[in-house]
Amino acid sequence: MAQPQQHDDEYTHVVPASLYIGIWATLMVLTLTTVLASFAELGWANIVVALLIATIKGTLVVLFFMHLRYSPKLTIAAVIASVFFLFIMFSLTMTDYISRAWSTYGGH
Amino acid sequence: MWKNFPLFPERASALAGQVDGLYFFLIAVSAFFTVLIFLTIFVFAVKYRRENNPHPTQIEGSLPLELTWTLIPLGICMIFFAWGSLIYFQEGRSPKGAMEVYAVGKQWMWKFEHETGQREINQLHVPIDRDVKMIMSSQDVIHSFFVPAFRIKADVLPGRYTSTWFHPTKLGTYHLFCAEYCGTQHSGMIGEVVVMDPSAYQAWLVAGGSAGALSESGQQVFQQMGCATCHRSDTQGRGPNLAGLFGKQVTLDDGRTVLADENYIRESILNPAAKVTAGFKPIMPTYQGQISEETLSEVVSYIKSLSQPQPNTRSTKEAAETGNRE
Amino acid sequence: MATAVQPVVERENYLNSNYGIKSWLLTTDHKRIALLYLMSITAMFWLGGFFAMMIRLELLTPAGDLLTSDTYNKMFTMHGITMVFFFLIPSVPAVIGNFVIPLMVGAKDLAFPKLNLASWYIYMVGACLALWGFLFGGVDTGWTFYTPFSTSYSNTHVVSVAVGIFVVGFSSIFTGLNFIVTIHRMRAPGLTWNRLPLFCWSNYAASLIMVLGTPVIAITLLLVAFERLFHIGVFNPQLGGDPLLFQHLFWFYSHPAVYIMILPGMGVISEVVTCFSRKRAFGYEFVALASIAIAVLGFLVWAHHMFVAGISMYAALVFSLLSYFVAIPSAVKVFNWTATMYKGSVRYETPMLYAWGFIGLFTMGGLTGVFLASLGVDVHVTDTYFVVAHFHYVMVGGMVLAYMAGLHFWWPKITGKMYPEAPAKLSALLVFVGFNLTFFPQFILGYMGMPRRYHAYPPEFQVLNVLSSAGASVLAVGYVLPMIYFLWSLRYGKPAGPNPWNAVGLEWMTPSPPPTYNFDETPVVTWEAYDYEHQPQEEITVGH
Amino acid sequence: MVQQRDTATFGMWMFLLTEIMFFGGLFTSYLVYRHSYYTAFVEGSQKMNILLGAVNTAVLICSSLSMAMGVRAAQMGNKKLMVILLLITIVFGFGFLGIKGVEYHEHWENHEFPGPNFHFETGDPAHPATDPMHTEIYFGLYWVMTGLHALHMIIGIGLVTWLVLAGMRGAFSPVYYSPVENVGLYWHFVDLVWIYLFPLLYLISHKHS
Repeated sequence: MAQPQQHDDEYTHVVPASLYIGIWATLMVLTLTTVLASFAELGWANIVVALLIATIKGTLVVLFFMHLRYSPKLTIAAVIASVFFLFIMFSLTMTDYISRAWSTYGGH
Repeated sequence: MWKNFPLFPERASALAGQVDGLYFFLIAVSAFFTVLIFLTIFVFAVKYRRENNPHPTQIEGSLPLELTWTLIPLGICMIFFAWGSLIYFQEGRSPKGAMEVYAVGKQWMWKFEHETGQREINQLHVPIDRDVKMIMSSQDVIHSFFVPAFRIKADVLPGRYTSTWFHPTKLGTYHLFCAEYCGTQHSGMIGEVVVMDPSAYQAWLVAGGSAGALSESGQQVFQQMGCATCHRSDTQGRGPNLAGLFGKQVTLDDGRTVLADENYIRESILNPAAKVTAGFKPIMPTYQGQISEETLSEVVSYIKSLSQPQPNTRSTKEAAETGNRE
Repeated sequence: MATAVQPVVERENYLNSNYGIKSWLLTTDHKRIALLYLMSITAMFWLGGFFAMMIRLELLTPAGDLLTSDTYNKMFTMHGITMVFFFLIPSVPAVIGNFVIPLMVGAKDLAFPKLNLASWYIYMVGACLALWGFLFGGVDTGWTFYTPFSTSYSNTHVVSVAVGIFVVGFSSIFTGLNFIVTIHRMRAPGLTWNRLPLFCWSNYAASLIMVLGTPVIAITLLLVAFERLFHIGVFNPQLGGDPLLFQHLFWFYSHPAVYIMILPGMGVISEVVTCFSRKRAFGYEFVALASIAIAVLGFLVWAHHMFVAGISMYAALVFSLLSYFVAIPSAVKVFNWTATMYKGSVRYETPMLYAWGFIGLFTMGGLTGVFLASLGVDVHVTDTYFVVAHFHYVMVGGMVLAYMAGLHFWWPKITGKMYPEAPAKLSALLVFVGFNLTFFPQFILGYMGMPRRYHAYPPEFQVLNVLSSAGASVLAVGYVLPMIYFLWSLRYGKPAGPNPWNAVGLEWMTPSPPPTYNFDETPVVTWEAYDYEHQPQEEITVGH
Repeated sequence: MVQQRDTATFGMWMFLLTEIMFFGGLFTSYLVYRHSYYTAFVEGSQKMNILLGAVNTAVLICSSLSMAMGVRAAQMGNKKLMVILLLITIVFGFGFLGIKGVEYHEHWENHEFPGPNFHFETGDPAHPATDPMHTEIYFGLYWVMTGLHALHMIIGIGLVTWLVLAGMRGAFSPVYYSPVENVGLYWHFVDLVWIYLFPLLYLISHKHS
């Protein structure tokens, strides 16, 4: 094959059960944190905190439960690519919505 | 022969010449590259045909050539981009002091309301050599206001105003098309724009039968619907004083500022809670579904007229008087 | 040719290895699935062609006299939907790519053969749903399904057709997924990325779009269906829903979808031009990377369909700029194909004629795309026949010609038979002439201001419309002809031998038609792509 | 075998990428309307049952743990443990759907389902602060997003059930367990979507306007 660089033993990596339980505990704590944080009145920072916590949780799930940490580089690249295109969809769509107020076609 | 078989649209607005200029430039560049490609293929096909050249010379490629045909097209494209954007910003920004016409698109007709109160369907009369701004909304689906002779087009959306403008430079009658597919009679949603000289236009206004200037009708609606109880012009009411509002920056209760344009006024009538002026409570009820697009235009026109007491009111009154005298 | 002396007894191949309807409907052989696809999309092509004929007939006269407005609207809607979703998108990938890619990479099959078969069944389910909608009343929203017309105003079979497209999207996702994994994981020993045929590169790029873009149209059309069924309000302006959000989501897929359609076609052209010039592709790396660049940049330009739709002018500026960037890699490809012929040894075979047609017409289609990216001009020409002409130059002048080039090029490999040369050349000529006659007048019509999707039109547009309809009839003959001689060749065609074009590439190193598992032994690649230098005029042997 | 497992897993990841973009379209719609109708979204979110939502999040995280442990058991060839853990995962899955069902029922009873019967009361009906129709858009998105998520859960439960049946037949071994691995990936992905849905739909703001 063209890409023999992946080592079998690396890929068949059996993660210790204690790690899974540690991740699970962290996720539970973070869930509680995000609920509590939402009750604090932080204004615009509320959404930032919520998304930050969600992203930490998501990253933990992807890296450990989904074994991305032990996956071939190709898989990692694919995941990064999809996040990139997701970001493109959000940001370029919002380019329109955010700047529409000051510059709609046909305005003054 | 070319009369019955035209190959080019009439050029009847100030911007049409500019659009055509860029168009010709694009054609010239495209023709050059198309001919270049066709010719090269032809020459290579003949010169290097199997019988002539049985043993090909292998060439891997050439970095200088690759760079040439990447950078030169890129450079040309940047010219297109800059030129096209300059025209777009002229097309997209209506000049101050333009005469305003409200348009409502519905399946499948165009309804126009002039500031002076004349209404027409599928026909739009405008004077030559004046800036005309169209303030448009749709009652149902998306339509698009397209006058090829003026080289302008703008989609007409339900739920908000869009606008476009033109400056007719040539007398005549021009096609008005709906360019966004809108259902069964889409191709029947056509009309004409009649460009008249100023005196003929005045005569048309007089004959056109006006129920009073748009802003005056709007003022009546404003009184009937009881808007004036809160939006008082003398003292501070429960709602903001609307005199002089249009065209100003408004500070909202959440600290943002917005420009009080037609869409802002529209939204504040239909969905008052969306953007509440700082210092006021969100107590205004919504008028969504209680007011037609046409009536809405009248109210918007009235609120706008509160900001232009000198020139606009006078001209409106004059025109209205001329209309009433007949 | 050295191996032309074949034994009379036909050796076992994928066509004769077993018989019966079941052996086809339950096959997991990529070659048989490609043929299943070929038959299905050919049927859809003729259906779409029938709708096109009705449109052109109606437009012969300015008045709307042949069809009622409703029927006409359904005709162009169903023409668009059939051609885009059920013909163009699967055409080169699912037929030619499916057949050729495993051969090109030296694999026994695609990575997931069962998924491949599933993708065909999903295609058929989607097609049946759409056809059900067409048959029992049709749909009149335009292939673009713009809201709120499609959600609140049209009384036609929007839901079944939208769900049909939703379903067929998954067939495209599975094909793309299969290609990506196959090209990554199943390449023969020695076949590195810089030795990969350009056809694989461009299909790989198209697959990226299929995988990343298609789900977005799926959810968008699902929202349209939900809106119609449950009135969820997301696209309903009466509730404050923004009709432009639909357009954003729709074009996020549907603009890149244009590249799903054109990229595999570009791959075909790279194969054909190198083979019949007997040269390595000029600027191989640039052509390969241009495919990836098109796929990536193609995701950044969608709102250029919305310059007059009421979007922000600054957003329009950004999208216009990005649209120019995507034009550059396409231009790079055109120049490289042309340069490939330089000092080559050029043969005038039918696939090459189609390839020349492709390069010329795609150039025109691409350059008129630059007109549309230019904001100031776009305001005038968008939603007119100029746009119609532009995308037909790319989709028909480009993609359909590439598909024809590919079919002729690999027909001997697929069937083991040669098509007759003279009628093939004639049809190539007819398609080229008919095509230009049909669509060139539409550029002029568009600039004159004739809006698209018009059932009736002002009389001054008639002459050009008649020209266009006349061209369409020539084009139709150009398409019927290959149908006839391809079928004819199945029985009467000369045996092709493994490598009738004396081409390089693994697919030519196995018999025609190929055996069920493609190669008797796994090939080992020790040469660069398009290595016409080292094996100029003789066969390349398998295995080393 | 390693080669094949690699290939299948990579294929599964590619499929999950399409799933990301699929939900991405919904998240884009959410973003646009939250930007435009923030107060309506706040009011809508205040109708959510945060307790049930949080419990459900915990249930899903627990199901992810049992799934991950199940895959681990499969890796190690512990067939019995794998089946037990997968059964636990199914139980958690049904638990999630049950709780979600209770929430749906509540919203349905309160007419918080978009369409002709939609009804939404804000603080002071005489002077509505937000337009109920914008809250209707919020609920439209809520039902579609959570509904499609629930559909993914149902499919996931079906897949895990299939794994249990195949596992009991002894179909998997430390050499061949890629179906377990891949269904696991799918299950975690569905969990991941919920991790974002929960704060975005339930926890926008608790301030009363």
